[in-house]
Amino acid sequence: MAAGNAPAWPAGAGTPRTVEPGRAAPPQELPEGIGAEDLRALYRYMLLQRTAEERIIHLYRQGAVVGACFTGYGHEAIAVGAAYALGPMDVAATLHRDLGARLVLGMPVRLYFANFLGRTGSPTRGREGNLHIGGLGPRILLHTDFIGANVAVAAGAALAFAVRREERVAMAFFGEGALATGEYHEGVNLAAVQRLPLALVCWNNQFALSTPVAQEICGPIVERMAGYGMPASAVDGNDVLAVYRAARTAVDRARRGEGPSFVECCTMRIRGHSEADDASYVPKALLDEWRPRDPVARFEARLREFGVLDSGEAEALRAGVVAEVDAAQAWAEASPPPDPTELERGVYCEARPWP
Amino acid sequence: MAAGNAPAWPAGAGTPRTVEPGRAAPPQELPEGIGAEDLRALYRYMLLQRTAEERIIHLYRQGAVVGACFTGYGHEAIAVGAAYALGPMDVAATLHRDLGARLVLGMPVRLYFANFLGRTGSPTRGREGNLHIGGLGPRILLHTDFIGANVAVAAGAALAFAVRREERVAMAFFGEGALATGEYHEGVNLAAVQRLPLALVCWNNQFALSTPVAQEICGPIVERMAGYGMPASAVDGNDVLAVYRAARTAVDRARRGEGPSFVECCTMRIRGHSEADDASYVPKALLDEWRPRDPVARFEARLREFGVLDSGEAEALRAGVVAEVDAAQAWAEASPPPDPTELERGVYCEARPWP
Amino acid sequence: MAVMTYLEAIADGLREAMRADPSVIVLGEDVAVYGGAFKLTRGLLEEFGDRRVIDTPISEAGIVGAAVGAALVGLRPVAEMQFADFISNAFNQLVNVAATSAYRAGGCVPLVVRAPCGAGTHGGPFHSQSVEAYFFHAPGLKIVLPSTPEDAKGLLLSAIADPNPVLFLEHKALYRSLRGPVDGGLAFVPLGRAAVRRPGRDVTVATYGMMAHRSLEAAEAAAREGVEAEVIDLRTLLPLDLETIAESVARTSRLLVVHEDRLRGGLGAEIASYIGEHLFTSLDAPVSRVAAPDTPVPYAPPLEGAYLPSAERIREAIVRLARW
Amino acid sequence: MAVMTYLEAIADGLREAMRADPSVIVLGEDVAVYGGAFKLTRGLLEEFGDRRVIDTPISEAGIVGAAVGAALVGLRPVAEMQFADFISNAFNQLVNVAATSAYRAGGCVPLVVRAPCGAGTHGGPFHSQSVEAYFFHAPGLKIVLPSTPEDAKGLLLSAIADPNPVLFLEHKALYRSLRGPVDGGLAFVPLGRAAVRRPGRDVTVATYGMMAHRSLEAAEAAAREGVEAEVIDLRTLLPLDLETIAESVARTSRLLVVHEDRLRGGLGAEIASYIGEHLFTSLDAPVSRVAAPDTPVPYAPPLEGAYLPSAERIREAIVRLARW
Ligand SMILES: Cc1ncc(C[n+]2csc(CCOP(=O)(O)OP(=O)(O)O)c2C)c(N)n1
Ligand SMILES: Cc1ncc(C[n+]2csc(CCOP(=O)(O)OP(=O)(O)O)c2C)c(N)n1
Ligand SMILES: [Mg+2]
Ligand SMILES: [Mg+2]
Repeated sequence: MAAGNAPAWPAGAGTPRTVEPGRAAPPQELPEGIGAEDLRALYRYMLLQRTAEERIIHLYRQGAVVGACFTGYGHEAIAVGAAYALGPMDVAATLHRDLGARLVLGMPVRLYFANFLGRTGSPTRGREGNLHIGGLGPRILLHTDFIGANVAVAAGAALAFAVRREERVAMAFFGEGALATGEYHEGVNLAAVQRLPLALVCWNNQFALSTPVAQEICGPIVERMAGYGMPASAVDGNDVLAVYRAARTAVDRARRGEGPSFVECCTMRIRGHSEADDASYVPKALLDEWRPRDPVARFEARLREFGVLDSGEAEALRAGVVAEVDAAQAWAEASPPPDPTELERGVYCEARPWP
Repeated sequence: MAAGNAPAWPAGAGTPRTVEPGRAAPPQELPEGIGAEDLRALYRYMLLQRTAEERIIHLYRQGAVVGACFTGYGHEAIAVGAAYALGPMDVAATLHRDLGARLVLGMPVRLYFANFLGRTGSPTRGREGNLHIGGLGPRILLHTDFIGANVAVAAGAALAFAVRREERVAMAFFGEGALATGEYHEGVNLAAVQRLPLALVCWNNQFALSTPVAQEICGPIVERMAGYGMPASAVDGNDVLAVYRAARTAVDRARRGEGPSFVECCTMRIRGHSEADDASYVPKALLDEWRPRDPVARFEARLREFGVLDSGEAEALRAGVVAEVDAAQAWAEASPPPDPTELERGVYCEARPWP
Repeated sequence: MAVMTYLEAIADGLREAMRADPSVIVLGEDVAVYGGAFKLTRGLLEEFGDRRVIDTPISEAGIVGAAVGAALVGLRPVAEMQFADFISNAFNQLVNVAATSAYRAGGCVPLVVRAPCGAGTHGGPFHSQSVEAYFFHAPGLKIVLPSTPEDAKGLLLSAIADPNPVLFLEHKALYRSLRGPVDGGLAFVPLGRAAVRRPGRDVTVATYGMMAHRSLEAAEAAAREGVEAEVIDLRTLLPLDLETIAESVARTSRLLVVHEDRLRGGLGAEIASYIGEHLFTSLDAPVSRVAAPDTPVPYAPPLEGAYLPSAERIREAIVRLARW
Repeated sequence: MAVMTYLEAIADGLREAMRADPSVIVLGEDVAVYGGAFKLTRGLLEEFGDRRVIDTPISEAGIVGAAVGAALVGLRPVAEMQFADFISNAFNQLVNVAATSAYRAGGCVPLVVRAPCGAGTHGGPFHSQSVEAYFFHAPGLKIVLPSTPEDAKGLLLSAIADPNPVLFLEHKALYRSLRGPVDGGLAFVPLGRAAVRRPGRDVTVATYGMMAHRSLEAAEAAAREGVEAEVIDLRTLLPLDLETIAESVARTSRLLVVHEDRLRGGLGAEIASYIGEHLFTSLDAPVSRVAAPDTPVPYAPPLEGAYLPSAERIREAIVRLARW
């Protein structure tokens, strides 16, 4: 008796995780179960997020994207690494900097462009913009802009899994700014007392718009979260493998029925809050410190070091990503804008399961 | 340019705190600055709360009090001890089990009866019932029933003191159930990051209605609160001096501009949630454990031990309290019920400070 | 057909839905062990276990938010507010997150928020409110407020089966004071259809909830003066059955809207405007409203009594309209 | 008299109030260092310091709750919501805690919540809402939505000086697009009084906010067809100046209410019902409403454009009423 939220596309991306025969075994330090193919997949998702978002910035500057324009530039390791830790039946509640997570969960990148461009090809059919793509297939929960609200919703999905005794996990993505909100608090507290299978993934990018983290929360985030009675750890949010490892621990724990945990992924917002923000309030020293740690470039360098990506492969992969983005953009641009006659349709759902 | 919230009665009660000459010095273990007169005052407030609330229960059973009936039976040491730590310019945001705090802050007990009985003599003129007495004079902030809401309001009063650089403190009273609420969280977090002069006084009576504390919050409350980046301590909530000492530390700290702190006062709700609740869900062992620790009887015994209250004095004090309650009840009963013509008056405030 | 109180009928509907569909769960403050502040959910924990009947911390936004999440992955949660007043803390989750989901994303959020509303039990400003008007403006939400045990059960079943978020208001003063016949089993009453409780040729009275009873009383009194009022119980407030009202007014040419909720911005305003616009030429008298004054609900009995629209006030308005 | 944008005029009012009264403070997300999401509070931190211009965490309920507490002990806080949409999270503090304080306890809560509202900037469902109807039903609250720079400044001053909680809505699409003359100093414009923007004998148009401009445009177009519409800008939505509307309708015998907010349960319903009841015999045509459809505000320009009532739709309605 499903609620009628049918998958919008076939699931499946991001699932195979075997180590590849015939290649040099990856170094010891790799997370368990992560092989060369995974490493390349992780990298490809990160590069795809980066490339797609750069393209959107371009379209925004051209005036093709109207309204606000948010990206997860510099947050790719968090979005991709954490989502990669999910199993095929798990779900995520996403927000404004985690395109990579949606890609890992199987969202075709063309939907990203269609939504930003307000086209009918988007699952919102132009009713929402930006990355506010709601109800994306069976694995990505309804998006809402209200900071903190999605955590309570994710807790509810986790509750449903517990009710039905399914070994599924819900993951919630959010910035550190969410920790101040009442809805976050109520959702997290409920998950803690009910020991719900919830993995909380926080990107701490040190600012909520212009407000530095010290004015959002007093003291270390992991201590705040430990106060909810759950494991809380902090990792380098620009290191996709570190994020994956911590998220995987949280996901495994949740799946074992041991309740929620929290992963703080430390990073820095390199661009403005939105593309309309020049971020002049950010101390230059902070940017200088973080810019060289770019998660995409860094991971590419590591892959070369590991020997899982040579120049030719990197080139081919990059070309593939650009081609995918080109195609996605073209597809979205070809998708018609919504017709005004659609305006009043679909305010209510129609299906009803019983007699 | 005051907001027009004029004092409803002359302040003053609960202020003199000198040690009395000509009496045996009280034992070493007394909190600093607390002398025999204070000890008797504390006891008297506790006894007054107990006696007034017993009377209200009686009126409720007779049908003279309609609607719901809440008391702070067994919570007297918390209400009185914490409020006694406040200075004459400090304010408190109160809730449903802290009549004693209002008495310490100068509220005449007749208003308590007038409010429960819905009479015009109450500051709410019968618009509110129970202990929902709002805006009681300059030191007791607006009451609201919404659990958690009063903590955000108290944080705002503390903010005002900080803005005006006044050495004043706001104290918020609430049950442990409030800790789960979003409004509590947002208020406390704001106070923490802004280092506001706020003393948080929690009565942990182990249940929120029927819900045991372990289903409200995961893990120790003091750890939860430490996560907000503030000092948090737990004390015996049935020991008025222990409560006073901890609250005093919190108040002094706030007054020094060092920010908020949290005091957990551990107790047990001995009666039902309201007088309509038989509390059959409470394990008998818990009640057996806590009943002998009655804060009023225990403090009376201690005062006798200290030699600050002999049988004759105790008798006289008790008689005085009963006479005060009798008079308060009689006053309230003589106060007319509101006339229906008042119904639509006073929805808006009228005063305006400027040209 | 058994005779039940309004409260028993709602409990019966809840139980039947839970028996019929394992995806129906109940969550809220003190709903499990205690059986709810009004003891409406008593027995559900014993029958359905603690996976399906869940005590939560005091966190209305968390409760409704969790209901949204659970609904998105296939459950049909029924959340309880201890008092309707407290839903103000879940306003965002209900109005913005849940109700707009279908429109924004085609996502169904089949959830019910049950909330005891209404005055008359000396609950004071925060345990007596009528909250329907705050939610009536929200696209994508449904709102129900039954006035009889039969409707209470049948509309709750429909609300639970509905794929949209439904705010199910229960008048707490009817819980134990009203009894009536109730069908067994899955006795659905459809959402969105008003019921004509009393036929009449002279004046149409559109009302709901507790005021359906007062309006019937008033109609009887008016009848003794020779005025026959047709009393329509709206039952579902959103979507609103304006057709049934319009059809009646087309015959009577006179409309009185009666609600317990405050006048300004209440549902009566929408009904009066709609009829005033669409039946302009049929009206023989101004569309009138009887409602509570624009104040909070006061506690003291003399004030609370004056606050609530009385049968006498309604009778007067009916007769005035008829004689206009 | 300087010429200012709507945004500059509001900023000017805020600055004047802060200069006049040290008890006026500003708090909200990113209002200090950043100068507010729309840069409206830019410069206040520099002039008044960080005790009076306060950046808060993301916590709308905490912000409004803190404003209530600060107001209770004598400050006059002006809280900013980054977008009016987010006030849904502070619904309880504003409607229940702040607004009922006078009635419950005789306690004054002089606070202002400023909130940028309205569509037309492609903000999508949660950055475009009109929220006035949700609050219009609340006793004890005042609501303002200015349509000109002069009113924006003067009404803000009055709102800050008012002893009651005031929801001060600012139409974000007017912030930088509209310029007009503004008096210097404490140039109060009184709350609760509507302004007749254009006299006319044939039809009364009651409107506010962005729609005041579209209605004026429509009235000009209608005038070219020989229909003279009187356009009333309500300015203060609560308390509502029904007298000015009634006085006009008594002359024109025809009323059109226009708002950007959704139709169902919008302010138009209250206005139409009131006039329909009290001027029944004066009306020569049904009171009509032009408003947005009962949907969330969609993002894509073709949908958002269709969502917003156009001058053309308003003109049509004016002419239809005049010729009825
Ligand atoms: C409830 C709510 N209040 C305010 C906003 C406006 N807003 C959008 S993003 C943002 C900052 C978020 O900061 P953070 O959570 O740290 O995420 P970041 O943008 O830094 O990635 C704010 C205040 C909102 N979306 N929701
Ligand atoms: C926001 C809100 N939700 C629900 C209630 C109903 N309610 C009143 S008291 C109470 C329990 C409070 O528990 P706690 O804070 O521990 O205080 P206690 O009654 O145990 O002293 C509840 C749920 C309320 N008043 N406010
Ligand atoms: Mg951030
Ligand atoms: Mg408790």
